Amino acid sequence: MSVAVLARLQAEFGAKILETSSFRGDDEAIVAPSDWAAVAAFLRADSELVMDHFIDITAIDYPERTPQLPRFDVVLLVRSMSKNHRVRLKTRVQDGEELDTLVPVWRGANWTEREVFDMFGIRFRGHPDMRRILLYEEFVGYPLRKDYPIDKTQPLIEYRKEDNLEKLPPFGPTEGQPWNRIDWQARLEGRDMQVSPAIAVQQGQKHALSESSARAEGKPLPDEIPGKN
Amino acid sequence: MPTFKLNDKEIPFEPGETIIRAAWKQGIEIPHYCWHPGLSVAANCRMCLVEVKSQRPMMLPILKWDAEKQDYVEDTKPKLAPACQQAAAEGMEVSSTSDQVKQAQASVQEFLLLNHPVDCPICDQAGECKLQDYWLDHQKTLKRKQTEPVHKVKGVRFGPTIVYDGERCVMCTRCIRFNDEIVGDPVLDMRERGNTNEIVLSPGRQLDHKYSLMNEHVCPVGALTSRDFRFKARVWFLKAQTSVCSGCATGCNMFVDYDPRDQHVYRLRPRDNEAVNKHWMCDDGMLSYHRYHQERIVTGRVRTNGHLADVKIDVAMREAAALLATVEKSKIGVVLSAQHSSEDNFVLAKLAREKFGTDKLYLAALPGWDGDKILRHNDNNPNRAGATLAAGGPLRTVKDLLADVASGAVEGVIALGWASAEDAVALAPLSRAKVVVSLSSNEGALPNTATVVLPVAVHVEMSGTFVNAKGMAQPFKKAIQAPPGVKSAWETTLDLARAMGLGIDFAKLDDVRRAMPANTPAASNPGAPV
Amino acid sequence: MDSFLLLSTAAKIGFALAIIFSFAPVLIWAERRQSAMMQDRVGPVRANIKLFGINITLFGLLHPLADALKLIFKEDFVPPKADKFLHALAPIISLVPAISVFAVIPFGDVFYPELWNQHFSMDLVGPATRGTPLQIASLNVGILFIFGIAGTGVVGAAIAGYSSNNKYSLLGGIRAAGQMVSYEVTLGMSLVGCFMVYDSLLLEDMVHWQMAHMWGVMAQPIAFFVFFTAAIAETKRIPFDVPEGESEIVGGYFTEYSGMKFGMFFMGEFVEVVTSSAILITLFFGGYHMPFLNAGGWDFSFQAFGHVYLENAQIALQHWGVTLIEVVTWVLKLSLMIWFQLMIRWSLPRFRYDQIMALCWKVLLPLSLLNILITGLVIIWNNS
Amino acid sequence: MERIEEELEDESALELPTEPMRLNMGPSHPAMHGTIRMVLDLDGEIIKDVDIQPGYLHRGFEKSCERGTWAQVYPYADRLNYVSPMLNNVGFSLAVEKLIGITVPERCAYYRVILGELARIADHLTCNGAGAMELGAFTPFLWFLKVRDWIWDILERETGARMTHSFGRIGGMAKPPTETLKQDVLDILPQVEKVLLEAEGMLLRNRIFIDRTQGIGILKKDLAIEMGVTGAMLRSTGVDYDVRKAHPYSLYERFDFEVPIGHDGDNYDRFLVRTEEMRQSMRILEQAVAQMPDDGPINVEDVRIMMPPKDQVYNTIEGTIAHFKLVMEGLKPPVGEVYSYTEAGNGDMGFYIVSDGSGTPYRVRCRPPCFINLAICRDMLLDEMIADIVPTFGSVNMIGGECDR
Amino acid sequence: MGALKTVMGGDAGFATTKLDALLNWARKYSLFQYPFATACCGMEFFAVAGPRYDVARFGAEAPRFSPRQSDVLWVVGTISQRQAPALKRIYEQMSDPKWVVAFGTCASCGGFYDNYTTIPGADKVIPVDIYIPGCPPRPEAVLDGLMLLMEKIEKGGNREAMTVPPRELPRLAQLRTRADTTIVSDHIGKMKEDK
Amino acid sequence: MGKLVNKPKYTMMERAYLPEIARGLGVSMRHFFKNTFSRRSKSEIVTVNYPEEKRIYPDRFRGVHRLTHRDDGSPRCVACLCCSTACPAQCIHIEPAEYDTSDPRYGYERFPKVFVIDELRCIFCGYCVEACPCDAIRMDTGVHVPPSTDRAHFIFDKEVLMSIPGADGTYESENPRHEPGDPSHPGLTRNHGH
Repeated sequence: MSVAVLARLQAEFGAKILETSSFRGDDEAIVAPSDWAAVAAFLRADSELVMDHFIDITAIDYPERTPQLPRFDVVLLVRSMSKNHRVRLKTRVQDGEELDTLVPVWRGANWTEREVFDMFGIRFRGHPDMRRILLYEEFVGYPLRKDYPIDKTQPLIEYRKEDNLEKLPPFGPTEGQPWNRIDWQARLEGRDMQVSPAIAVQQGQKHALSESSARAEGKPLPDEIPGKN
Repeated sequence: MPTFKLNDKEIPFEPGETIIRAAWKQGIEIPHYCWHPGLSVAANCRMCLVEVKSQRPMMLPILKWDAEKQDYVEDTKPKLAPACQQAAAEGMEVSSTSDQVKQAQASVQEFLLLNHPVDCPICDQAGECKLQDYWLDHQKTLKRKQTEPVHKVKGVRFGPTIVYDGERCVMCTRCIRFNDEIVGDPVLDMRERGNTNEIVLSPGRQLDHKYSLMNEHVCPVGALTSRDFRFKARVWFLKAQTSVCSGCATGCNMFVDYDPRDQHVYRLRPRDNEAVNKHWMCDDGMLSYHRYHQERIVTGRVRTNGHLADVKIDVAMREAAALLATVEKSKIGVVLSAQHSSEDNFVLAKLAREKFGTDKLYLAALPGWDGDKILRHNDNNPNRAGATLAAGGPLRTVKDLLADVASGAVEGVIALGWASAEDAVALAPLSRAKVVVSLSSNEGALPNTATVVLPVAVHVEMSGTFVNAKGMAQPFKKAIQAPPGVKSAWETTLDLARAMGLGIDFAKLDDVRRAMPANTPAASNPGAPV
Repeated sequence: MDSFLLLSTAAKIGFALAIIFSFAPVLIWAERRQSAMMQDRVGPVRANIKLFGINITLFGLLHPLADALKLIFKEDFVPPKADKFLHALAPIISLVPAISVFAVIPFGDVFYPELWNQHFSMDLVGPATRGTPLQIASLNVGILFIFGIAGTGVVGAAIAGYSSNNKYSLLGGIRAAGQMVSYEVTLGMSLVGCFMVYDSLLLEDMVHWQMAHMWGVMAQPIAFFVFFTAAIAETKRIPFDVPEGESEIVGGYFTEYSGMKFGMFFMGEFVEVVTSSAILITLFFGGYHMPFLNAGGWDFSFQAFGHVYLENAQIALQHWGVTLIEVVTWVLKLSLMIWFQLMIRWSLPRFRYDQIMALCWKVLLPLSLLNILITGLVIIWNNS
Repeated sequence: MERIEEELEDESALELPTEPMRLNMGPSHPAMHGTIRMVLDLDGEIIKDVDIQPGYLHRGFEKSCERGTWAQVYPYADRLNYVSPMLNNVGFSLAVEKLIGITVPERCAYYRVILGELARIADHLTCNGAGAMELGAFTPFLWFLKVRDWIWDILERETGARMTHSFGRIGGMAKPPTETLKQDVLDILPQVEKVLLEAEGMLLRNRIFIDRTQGIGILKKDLAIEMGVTGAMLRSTGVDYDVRKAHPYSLYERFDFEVPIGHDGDNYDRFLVRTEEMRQSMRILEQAVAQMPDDGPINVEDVRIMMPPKDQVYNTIEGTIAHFKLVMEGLKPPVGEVYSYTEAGNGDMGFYIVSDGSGTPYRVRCRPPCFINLAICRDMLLDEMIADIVPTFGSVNMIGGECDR
Repeated sequence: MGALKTVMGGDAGFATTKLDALLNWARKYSLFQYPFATACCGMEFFAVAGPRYDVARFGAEAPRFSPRQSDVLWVVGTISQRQAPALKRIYEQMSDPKWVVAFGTCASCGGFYDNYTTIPGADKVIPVDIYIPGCPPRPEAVLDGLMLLMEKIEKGGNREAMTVPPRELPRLAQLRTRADTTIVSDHIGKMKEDK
Repeated sequence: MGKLVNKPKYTMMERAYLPEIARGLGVSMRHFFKNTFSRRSKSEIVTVNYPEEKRIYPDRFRGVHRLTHRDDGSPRCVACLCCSTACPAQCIHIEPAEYDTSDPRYGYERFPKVFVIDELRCIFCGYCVEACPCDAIRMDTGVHVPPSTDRAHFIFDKEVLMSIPGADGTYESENPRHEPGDPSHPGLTRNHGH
């Protein structure tokens, strides 16, 4: 804990470190995708940081923040074995944008980057083996994207055709729908609204339905419309 | 515009506005029970107390518990003002989150819950109850009071639609003010004081005017509940969709509350729109959702041997096309509907004019009801204006159609909708036509006289536009799925045209809207965000 | 051929088959129950037949019966691309030799039916007295017959692995062939020392030598260990079960077998345990020999330090009694040996294939050669 | 012991050139735990190349978490590393508590330690036992199962389920400890020790076992660190890293225990490290039982986080409201994201959770230790023999639920 | 069996009936199992095989990892879409007569893994004879399931559904717990003598 | 620094196979003899001869669900749907309904017209019990759900759920509320209409 990781990074890269934060003691730095590999290599190589212990690479999907910000956060977690400190490095990439692979820096990034590709569809430039890892090759789409419906299955083999294999009554085929508290497809189309104001607010529908929304809708039309009664 | 500061945020206001209203306009909610934007100010719940910071605040002497000394010590605190009554002033600094205010909010909330029964499991308000929300936001503690709460009346039937529970009531008097001020029917009042305070009916009266269901919606807690909605669904399961009421030509804005699991609409609620309905709706409008699920036509029907038999939709479609083909195209009369959206009517009218080459267009509409000055329009058809507009010319009545049929000028009829001013007896002459194809969502006189019935979706099952009596085009969105196989009327019309070998190509609703006359308002006014 | 020979041989064959075919299921039961006991559990006990209102479970002995019945009527599946003929042949090849080995194992001394209720002594055996050795066939190549026949068992496994058209089977078959061929050599070499000591290839002579001198395990301890190890390896049981290697290559050479063919492999394995145990006790534990028992009855006198102790402690037994005791002794020894083999099977992890081969060629074979050398030296020493 | 092939090295020129055989192992193969497929390129029995394909148990953990409340993650978390579910429970609890910024009362922390360490013992018992079983030594495995059942009995008495407890709660535990807990734990420890000794007697110095495990599946220290390997696998290479020591959580700094580390990073070391870890867990358990206070609160007393006591729910409106708020909407942590990590059965199990301030998790990423440990398996298997897959793969302790999620 | 039946005198023949009964008895007590263990339930499957519950008592301990030799396919754990072809293949490889037991919630109906990657129940792919509820089921429930399967086998008929009305099941469970059975405590319990 | 594990040196004893094998055999033989020849109480056999022998499930064991009763035998449940909200497996289906107009609870309480649990889908996490504000649903029956041959058998309806007693043999619950005539429930004793 001798070195303040973020300070060291800022000293080295200056403005290339776009943001830093230390929420609940987790040091985090955000860089641009173009600096991603360089900063990562520095983390590993620097004699004060020595982030030699690879922890994880993952991603987060924020479909709603586009186009102000790129859609995905890609997150790298590393740790130093000798110094016993950790850092979280983040970058933001657009859908379809490729990111430099970190496999040359930490070989452990191999599978986790494959998983990010599998789940989010973010490709890594220079990765030795960019295949799906958890899902099968025939799978279309990227399930951890918010707009992939959770229950959309893509069976590899046909199901048997017999009675009583579906959910039995009174459980309908859509059972589980309300528990799917946020219907992301609907939300991205702007139509997922909860009746309960409190729950609406918790789903990010700020004041959408409470009585305090006094937005006028529809406006009187000019009188000269033909055929008007 | 002058501004004041609320929690360090600049809030513009119009002179004379209260703090709470100015904040509300900005989308900032100061906790309140008794204040309602559409009602007068009562300032009796004390939930909206805020601290108005001024140079010389009025300090009130209080006794404060000192934990160290284990005794009460004298102290002072600034006097708080109710935000619902305090007019905003230029440069005023207001805090609704200071310690003093927080304490006040917690205390008020605790007082309001002192005698509240343990009813959440059986209360329909649970999930949208202000007591619950404000408890979480402002009180956050368990009960300190150990004694038995005061008991009051429960489950009192106030009228055909509303039940009152005295124990849950927080005496905000919103309901009293609503009936007084908006409806002008002072049917409710309050009696007694303090613990025994309760809402009562005027002697000899019932809460039976045409806006009684609104009482449920103005009640911030579960004291007034609707008998119609009661015990049917839990609100946290329900999703809402913005829509427009189909009850009358006013076109009240509303929410459709439906359960996505069973695709069932459970209630309709008013949606704020200052230009149309402000915050209100009438009972008939709110209950009109029953029509979405009752007396629905979900199969095709074909008349055989004098009575209508259920068949598959595509069978009925083919039958309709075949029958219509036997009729000379120019002798087909097309009945538009004032109950259906502009898009439905437009596509049908387009079919008639362009493909049949007929101008025999008629309009079926309900005969009207008892309107009033508040919301209810005399015309109980939501889209008479829109249908006329979509037809692109004046429309004749169903009576004219009957005459045309009698004269032989019309041999085939395509009729949209179930609603018509005429009853079954009056429509009987229609059967003289060779073929009557009815596109209808519900049972009614029109489909009953038809040769072929094709089911169509009701308006919450599709997106569309209503044009109200004021000429405002108001779009509404699809809330629930139509029954399997059933499509909206304009899609069904397209299918019918296709079955007859006539092509009208619209792939989606936007195509239809674009094709509608440029001055047809729907296309130019897609629904504003809610 | 005279009827006596026919009759007695038939009886002996019957006995041997009875031993094999009762031992094999019992062995399956024993293995399951014994392993259960080692593992702090109960094991199969619940199969029952209701007879006259009484539930008969026989401590779970009915379970192997159920297994056999079930396997007979289970679908016999032949993989579509398999070599049908070889596929069917393999289980037979692996079961039959294992059984036929039993032909040369003596389970008792010579029995004279005419003298069955007399106190036996050699004097009574006149020229007319017909005796029959309690051994199906007394071949003059004896032990070599065992090697020759038992060796064909390998072919079964190899054929099974080859004909199944399955990579796992193939691996198993190759492993089986390699392992068994290697251990066959060790098996033979380890016994050379025994031949030198026993001075015969006849199994009954070996038993007699042990009766006269001492048990082979004392005369040839190294040979015993090597032979014992090799025998386990021959039966393809843990720690030498790589041809099956359940956790590695699924089922090995019999992966693709089902029904009774699989049952034959299954059975063959247990029969092999019985036969290998029989050979073991014959070679190293005096066969049917019971200490202090001779043809005339019990004789507890023994000689040590030039004195004869317990000179008068003799109990005369009739000929049938002696024979019976011998046969029972043999069966008991057999059971014990099997039990011991099972203990080993449930206590040890398994070798790796190359380790097995290394063990064979680098440890056991040199050891058996060494044994021959030592034995030779000792014999020369004794003779000189 | 060297392999035969090595002796033949000089003569290899004499051999005919052969194509490597391609062999598919799994997903339903006895040694593959049902969920891994290995595509092997074999030269004889030597593995020339191997493609390890996980994903046959991908159950959509992360997606499923995004549709319920925070509390509804627990059943899913249970089924990550299903050999030691309690450790996942604790790990997830700590993550959300870190996000909210609360710490649980001391008694609860001890309770978590006790249940967690019991789960760790059960985990290692299963792993070592299964490893032995796959080598053919069935008996020790069943002894381990016997003891594991007793441990599960304790867990069941405490939590109500044998293995999928769903017992952790954000800000505490679902129920307070039972009265018999301490005695139960003290009773079980000698039994565990006894079985460990017995199994060690059967296996540890047995040459067959040594031959099968020593020098097989060697993992190099530097490579292990670079690959992100954690847990017993990392420690077997001689790296002294245990989250409980390096970043103590949940009062682990109060216990006196040692981190066992291995010599060479082979299968034998991993077996030993796990055995020794069980002993250390027992030490921790003894101390925890001695230190744990007998009364005091278990849960944080914040009704926005923990469900109020049932009598409050039944009898007071405030309790009922709190209850309803938690049921209808769930707990609402502040907006933010944290990474919290604990030492689970297989190593550094981290939960990277993102909250948008609502009652539904925005993203729950589980850093699966054995997924990352498995990635290195290829390096450990190359040039070994088919039979070595079994102990090597067994000692990686791949748990499908956690690896594939 | 068809051929045998004709030989022995038709479906109702005495010999056939007796032979069938005998065969069913044998099959019942000789269930070689193929554990298709994928997930959490596998741990509980171990426990069933373990000393405490010892499925061997029913003669069903022998796990055959070759489907050809097994009689019962235990589907133990979640079946993902990716795994399903393997499951189906294994089922097809098994030789008749064969039975399938769905072990636990996931194998029976998918449970709460109701998402893009799992199959809602093994019976979507292969026919299932016995469903054992529980997540994972207790060993007692598994043994109940095994006994149910044995009962089914004994009654004959490969795929014939047994009709136990659901409302009798809890009663059945009650009886099984409370009537003429001994209540035992485990080893640790014996030492403590508390339960 | 961590504790280096004690890795045995490869000595002659190990090299020779036999001594250590013998030791291993000794351990298993001890088990064998102890279990085979000593009395049941002394042996280490832990097998429970299910179904003839049974273990009592612990108090906290989460078994098959049950619905508790009121004094008059009606379900305690008021169909507030908390349990189905909290259920991660969505295995509870409830259709609330109003009491008959002649019932004293009419207009005040609801009851579950349909209360169905799919026990096959249930994962026995106990969240429904925790979420119940009325102590109406419990899992303290001490019985596991029995297996069956058909998925339809696991659809437990209200009658089935109400027929299962708790482990103590009663149907009661601890919840004091909502009993007509109870002091905390005076609303119904007042003169009122619905």
